[in-house]
Amino acid sequence: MKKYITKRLLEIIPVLFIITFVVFVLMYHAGDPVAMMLPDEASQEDRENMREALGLNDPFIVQYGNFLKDISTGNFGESIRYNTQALPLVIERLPASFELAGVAMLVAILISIPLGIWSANKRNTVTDLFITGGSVLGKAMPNFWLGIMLILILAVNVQIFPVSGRGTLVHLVLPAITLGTSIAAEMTRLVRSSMLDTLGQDYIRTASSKGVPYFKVVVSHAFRNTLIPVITITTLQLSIVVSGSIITESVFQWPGLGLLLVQAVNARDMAVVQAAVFIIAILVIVVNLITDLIYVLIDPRIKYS
Amino acid sequence: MSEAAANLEQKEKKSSSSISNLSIFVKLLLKSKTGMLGLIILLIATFVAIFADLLAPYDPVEPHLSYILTPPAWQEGGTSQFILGTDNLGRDVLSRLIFGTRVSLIVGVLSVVVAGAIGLFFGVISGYFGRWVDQVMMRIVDAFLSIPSILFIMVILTVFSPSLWMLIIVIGLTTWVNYARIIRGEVLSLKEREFVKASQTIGTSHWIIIWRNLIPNVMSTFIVISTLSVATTIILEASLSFLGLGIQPPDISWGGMLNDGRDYLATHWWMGTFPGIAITVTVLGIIFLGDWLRDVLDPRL
Amino acid sequence: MSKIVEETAKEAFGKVTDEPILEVKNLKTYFPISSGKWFNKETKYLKAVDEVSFYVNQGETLGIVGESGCGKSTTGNSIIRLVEPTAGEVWFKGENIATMKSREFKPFKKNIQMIFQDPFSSLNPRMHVFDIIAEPLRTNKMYQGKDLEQRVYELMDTVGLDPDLANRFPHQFSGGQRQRIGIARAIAVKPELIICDEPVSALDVSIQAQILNLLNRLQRDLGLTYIFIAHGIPAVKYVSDRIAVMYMGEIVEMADKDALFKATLHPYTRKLISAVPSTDPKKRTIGEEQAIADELNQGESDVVGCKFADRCPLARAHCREVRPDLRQLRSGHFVKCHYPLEQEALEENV
Amino acid sequence: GNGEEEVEAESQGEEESGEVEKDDKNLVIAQASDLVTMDPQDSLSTTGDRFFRNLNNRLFKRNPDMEIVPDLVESSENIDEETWRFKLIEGVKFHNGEDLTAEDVKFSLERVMTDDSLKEYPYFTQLKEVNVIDDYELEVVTDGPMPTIQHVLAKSGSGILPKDYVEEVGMEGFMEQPIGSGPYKFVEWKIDDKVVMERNEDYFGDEPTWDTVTIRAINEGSTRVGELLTGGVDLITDVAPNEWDRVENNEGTSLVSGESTRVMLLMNRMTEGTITADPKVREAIDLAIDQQAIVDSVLQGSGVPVRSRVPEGVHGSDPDLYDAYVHDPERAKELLEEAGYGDGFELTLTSPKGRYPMDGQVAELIAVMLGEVGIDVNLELLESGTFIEKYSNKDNEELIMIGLADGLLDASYSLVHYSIDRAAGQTDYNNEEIDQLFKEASRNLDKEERVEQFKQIQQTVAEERPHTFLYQSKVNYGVSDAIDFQPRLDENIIFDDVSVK
Amino acid sequence: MIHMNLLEVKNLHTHFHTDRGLVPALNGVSFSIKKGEVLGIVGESGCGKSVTSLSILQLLGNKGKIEKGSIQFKGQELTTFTKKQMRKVRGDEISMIFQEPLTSLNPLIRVGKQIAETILLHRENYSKNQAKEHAIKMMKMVGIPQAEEKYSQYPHQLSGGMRQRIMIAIALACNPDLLIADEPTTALDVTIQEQILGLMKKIAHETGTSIIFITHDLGVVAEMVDRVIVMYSGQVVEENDVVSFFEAPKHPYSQGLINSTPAIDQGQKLEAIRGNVPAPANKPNGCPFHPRCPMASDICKTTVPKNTYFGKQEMVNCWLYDKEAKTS
Ligand SMILES: Nc1ncnc2c1ncn2[C@@H]1O[C@H](COP(=O)(O)OP(=O)(O)OP(=O)(O)O)[C@@H](O)[C@H]1O
Ligand SMILES: Nc1ncnc2c1ncn2[C@@H]1O[C@H](COP(=O)(O)OP(=O)(O)OP(=O)(O)O)[C@@H](O)[C@H]1O
Ligand SMILES: [Mg+2]
Ligand SMILES: [Mg+2]
Repeated sequence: MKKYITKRLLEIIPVLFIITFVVFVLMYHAGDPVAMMLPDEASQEDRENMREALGLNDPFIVQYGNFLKDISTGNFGESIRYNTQALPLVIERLPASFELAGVAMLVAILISIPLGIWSANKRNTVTDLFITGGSVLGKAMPNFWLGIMLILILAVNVQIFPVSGRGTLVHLVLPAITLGTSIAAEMTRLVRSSMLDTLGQDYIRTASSKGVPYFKVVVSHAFRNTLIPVITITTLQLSIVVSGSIITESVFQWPGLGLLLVQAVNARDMAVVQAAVFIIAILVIVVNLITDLIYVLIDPRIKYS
Repeated sequence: MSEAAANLEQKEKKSSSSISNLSIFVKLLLKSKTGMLGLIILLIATFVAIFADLLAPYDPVEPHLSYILTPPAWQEGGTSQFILGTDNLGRDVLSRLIFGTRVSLIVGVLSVVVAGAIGLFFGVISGYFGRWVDQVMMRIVDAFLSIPSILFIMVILTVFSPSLWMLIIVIGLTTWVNYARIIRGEVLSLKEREFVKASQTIGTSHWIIIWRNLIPNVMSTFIVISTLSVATTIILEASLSFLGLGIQPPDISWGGMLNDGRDYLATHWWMGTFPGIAITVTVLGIIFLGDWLRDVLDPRL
Repeated sequence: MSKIVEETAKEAFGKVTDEPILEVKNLKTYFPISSGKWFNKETKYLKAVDEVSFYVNQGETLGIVGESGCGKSTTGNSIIRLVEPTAGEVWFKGENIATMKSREFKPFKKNIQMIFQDPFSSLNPRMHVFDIIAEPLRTNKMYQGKDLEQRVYELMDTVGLDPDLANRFPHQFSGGQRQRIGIARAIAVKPELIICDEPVSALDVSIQAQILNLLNRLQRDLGLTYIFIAHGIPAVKYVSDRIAVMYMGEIVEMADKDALFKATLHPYTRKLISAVPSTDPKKRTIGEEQAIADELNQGESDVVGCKFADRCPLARAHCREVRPDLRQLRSGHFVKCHYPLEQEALEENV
Repeated sequence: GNGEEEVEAESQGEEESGEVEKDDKNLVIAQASDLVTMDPQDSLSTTGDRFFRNLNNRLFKRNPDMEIVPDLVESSENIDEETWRFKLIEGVKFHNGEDLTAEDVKFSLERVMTDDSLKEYPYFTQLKEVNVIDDYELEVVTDGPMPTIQHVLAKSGSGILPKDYVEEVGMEGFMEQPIGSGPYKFVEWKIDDKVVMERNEDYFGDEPTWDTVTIRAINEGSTRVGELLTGGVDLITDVAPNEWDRVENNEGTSLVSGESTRVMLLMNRMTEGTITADPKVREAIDLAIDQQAIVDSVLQGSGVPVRSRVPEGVHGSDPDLYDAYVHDPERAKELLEEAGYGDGFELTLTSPKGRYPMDGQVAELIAVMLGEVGIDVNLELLESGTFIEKYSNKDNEELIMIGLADGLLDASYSLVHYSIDRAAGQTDYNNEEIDQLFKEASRNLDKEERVEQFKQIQQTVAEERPHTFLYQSKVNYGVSDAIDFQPRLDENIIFDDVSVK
Repeated sequence: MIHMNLLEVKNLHTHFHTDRGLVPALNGVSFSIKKGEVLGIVGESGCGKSVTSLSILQLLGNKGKIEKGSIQFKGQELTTFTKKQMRKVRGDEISMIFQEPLTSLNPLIRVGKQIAETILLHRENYSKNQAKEHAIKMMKMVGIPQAEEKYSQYPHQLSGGMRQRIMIAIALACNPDLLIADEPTTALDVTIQEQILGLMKKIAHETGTSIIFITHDLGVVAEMVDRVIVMYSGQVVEENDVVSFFEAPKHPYSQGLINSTPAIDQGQKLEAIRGNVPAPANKPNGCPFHPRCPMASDICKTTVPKNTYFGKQEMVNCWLYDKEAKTS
């Protein structure tokens, strides 16, 4: 196990390496940072000096090397928008994003698992059609559209929830629903098909042949088996969570990483973009690793060696 | 009988058997109500996209300044001239919706083609050759997987400004990993299958094995993912529009329309609601069709 | 130790073989099970095939039996290099094909063909039957155009398939018919040796007989040589001239089939034979005392002595300490046992 | 029954928002984007100024009518063309209790005069030195006649920083806990969320109105309006035309419209070899565009057609060119014919999308209008960041649409665009006469003559058309009926000018 | 009331309603089993052996349905049982062992628990600990060494033979009256099969449980059962005592089966049955076996033969015997 974790951790290195490379190549082409940094009045000479000072005239490889050296010390450069180090700006936003994504995820899980199981068991009935249809609908609705609609209906017309911002628990409700819907929609479908798969397995028949009541068959025999593929795919759905967050945070002015990123992109604040991409990538990798480890708890067949 | 004639005959035989396959297909399709619905929706959308010029009552970019924000025909203040009303520049919403179908479908389909081609290549090669090839390729996939595609697209589009083709390529370049991962998994199990081993014992070259044994057998999975990806891409384009990075005018996409209309949702609902419905219905149709394909193309067939 | 084995084997083969088409010497195929790349240098191996030596004569059928996981398939796969053998020699018509570069090996490929166990997974579901059978011919550029077509139809006819069905897909056939397609593909390139890896295990009883008879007929008509791998002992007995018994990656006994059944030497062989239920309800062989389980430890363990010692009712201390060699006790009858049965009987009698 | 319930629900909503406002006297403002810095001298944005103007004091300030009036200055004296002497009000205290003295003024002005990394630095290049005479008296020396010195000293860059405090905690420390001498004290800043300020009990001027003021940042227009409608905020900026009805029709909120100095225009590239280098083409473009129609349709009246970059209210504007436009598509076609483009031609119009209200749609409309006279427009709509990159790199092709505001409220700020240096590479407008005239006006202390000079520049520009002017855009605020708010031309919000009704 | 037969199946018709059409899996299956008897059901893949057993336990899933027929168990009509009543029967009075020991056990639940679960379900008075003890006792009974240790292992940690033993332990946990073993040894090696068969013999001997033994291996039949029924294409074509079945099989299909089975002590050439097993969806008219039957006559092609009885326990479904039966 320990060995497995170490192996996985070591595998992260080349992955990160590739990410830095991709990011660097993009930034390398992302226009002239000097243009953004110097005032319009600056002369050509000033620009040249600045370029030289920043090492922008070095060959690609040298620049990439310097870039690697910098980021290995956590130095992603200065935000041109905020004039401060980019990394702390990004890290500062994590709690807000975690809060939103976490709650949305939790709500999505709490909703989608029972729904998925239910609809799988009621396969080809009206209930199933309803749930499946609902989850497809949830997937088919663009995130921002849902968010704006929720604001219009639940915050402006019926003033139950605040329109935007972060603060109390009620502030969390609408953004969490918005983000949670897309996740839940996807997960319901997943749980359903995974459940159907499980229900067709021989050991379910065995359980029934023992006289186990159907409900118990589902809960104690099928459920855990259903979870395994669901977890695999859910971690791959992480990108849904991240992209969902970007949109949702923008709609609700949720001061998280997504919002920062959108604004950084708009302002061409490349240092922040870089840092954010990097942190998100690391988070994704870590979450993947953690879920892999969770497997071990759920599935005794998996032995990492 | 000459060789050509023999070939011809052989081809005929083949096509007759594939026709019988097709008829099974159609039979199964008729049985699945949602699959039918999906197909019908998609056919309509495709039809509309192809014949947009003939179907649209107006030039979609032509403003009718005296008809700005006219509500749909059935609503008070609406006129039968503009059945679904006009937008804030007095452009006919229906015509825009019709032309939007074209761009949305093109973006959806073509970026899936790009992604699919890369992903298929990557997945098959990495799964089949294994060892270090697989190691290297999978690390690249991991790297791409750990940067959510929308993020990637945002970053790329800050470097290259979004045009229709740029968007297609960029979406393709960032979403191929899903294909690669799933197809690799499929290939890993396929290459252990005995028919692949059989080809190997015959001395068939790797490339022919890939071409004749692996690719045809991952096709059904491939088609299913592709179908579903078209749906995701249409939504992705809408989300990018929301961030100002989607299809740019004068090109019309549903996402762009929805985004234009989002500020009018409370006051002039028709601007944003119709493209919203178009997206939802089309995506719904594609998902239904994809789900049906998944059931039908199951290799256990 | 391996040297001794090699010598004894060589010696033995040298005497018996009139004309072996294939000689396998000390074949080893190991699968790494824990690669200790970064931390521990030791890599553990699963010894799927461990010092296996045998030969096959032209035109005969060598049966290989043994329990699941004993390395039968791996042996077959190693010969045609579907898996690369770890060590050892495979002499086919005077050439060592085990150590050739894969380019050199290519021309030999068509001389050795394989028939697989699972008629469902051994045919590409997306290819027409015609193309499946034609594939080896095309690959080896043996026929073209009309000739190719002719040849495929001919082959279908040979294995008892209606050539009109050439444009169907495998899933439109029953298991028995699919196995015939697989056989047609294997004989298409006119191989000399065919390795049949459990060709009838997945088939229905009534169909099994059809296929076994077909294989026999083809051998007679085409002068084929078979290595027939199976765990169904009656079927192996039915088709084989000689039989090799494998246990945990090793051949423990090899003899003419009658000798093997009538004058069994290895305790494992005896156990294997007695475990087969008889088809005569009046002569039931399995008793309630058999119900006791003895666990077979799979594979990787590094037993010093005889691998069967743990399960062997006759094992002595010596068995656990020294690994026996494969030796020839009677003409053409090899056994890997310190205290073979007949001998023991002899000793006891004395 | 139903009606009653509705009333109840509504009054509940009001109670909630009422609680926040009336009892505690808290003001909540939502603007379209957040501040990016706490350094008043490193900010050029209106969004930032709305904070700094209430946190800091400057030597001068603008009253609601945009007249420059003393802020910290008790009296001022023009010693010669280049020397100004100011006497400060005594007893002004920073939020940390320390006195504001001439040393602080010197420190602040010298910082912005010398540190070229600061965004406000370019405005202060004409200041040469600051000499402290005594604790409350000082002298500012300029590098020549500087007619705009008071404008500059009323800018955010002249916000007076506490010298001792800054020296003690450093600029980083200051940014974490900025202090000034203004009516409101800094409490906290949550980036991209809100800035909270509270009343400065020791303010030297009139007693501050509000206990606390929160400036929230809400990028999404509809979300911002939503917050106003539900009483979450009292005042929002930048209400898009499409939201007006919502704000107006809602009980308890109304729309307040104000002028701004921002003029939307098309920059025409006049570089040799460009189609738009031909004056006839430029004239045709201007004639083809119906500015009034744009204002009426897309903007729903939220703008005034202009023919100059200097709108009414900015010092030096020409009333003849305000609320004026030319539109004659027939003549435009003729002109194109004359210019040899009878068969039409293609040109590129670059425009931002989402940077200014309705910008994308305006550009689309212009493209259609130009199309009607035979100009085939290749419309390039860019997301804000990409757009500004293109603009600053001077990569504009034939036409680029942009909105330019006047940070000094003085025509010299706007008209610099027609000087040869400034125009180089962008419009490439090259008129020595205008260049000369502008230089003279910039150093002219005679107010009236200076205005005339400016007018002359504007007249010429309107004819020669390096820019095709569209309209002056208005700024629309959504205001809760519970408060009184008057918009200002500089788009600033002075908290104490906002009052409870 | 005393019933001779523990289970009596009469004219059972079970159909599956699938997406691809109706599959008539069983078309009038009748047989019975006495207390303590071991009944073998043989037949080729797809002939309906498993469906028969699943029909008895009513575990056909939502697509399968018993269309016609009766299943009497201890005098009670199982087809009219409610789900709850059926649950009581399953695992307690009738239990089942499936073919695939790997997939028939839940991979995520410790094997011991899977045994104990049955006990807890049907023995309300058992505490958890008692159930565990009982489970361990069962494990010992089916010959699992170190049962206490193995109790808390997962299925994948056990070998195929061990897993099948666990299945048997589950099936026997509540001391059922009837045990249905659906190809319990097909997936196992001969030596392991030998053990499992020995074990089942021991069980039959010690507990007196009736066993329905489903297999396609005639060797296993000869080894294990008292009476044989032969199924072909959803029907019972022959019912016979095991000895006379092997010595004088009546139905041409039975004869074919025996002749095509290689035996270890047999020298002559195998005689294969020609043709293939028909898919239930496109069954031929008349006797389903006629296309493959060497003795088929015209009537076989058109009319389904009737059952011909020879005494109480011998039956054949073939035109060849129709006349004979009449005359004798
Ligand atoms: N590619 C492989 N990698 C690792 N281990 C393998 C591989 N192929 C086979 N093995 C292992 O080698 C051993 C021998 O396998 P092999 O397939 O040769 O057995 P077999 O006698 O053919 O069994 P069966 O009768 O089940 O087909 C087994 O323990 C198997 O798990
Ligand atoms: N769930 C099902 N849906 C549709 N058809 C089914 C189903 N279960 C069984 N059948 C069909 O019923 C027929 C009888 O199947 P059954 O499983 O009883 O065969 P069997 O005799 O047990 O064969 P085997 O020896 O392969 O286990 C088969 O043709 C099968 O295809
Ligand atoms: Mg094998
Ligand atoms: Mg079965």
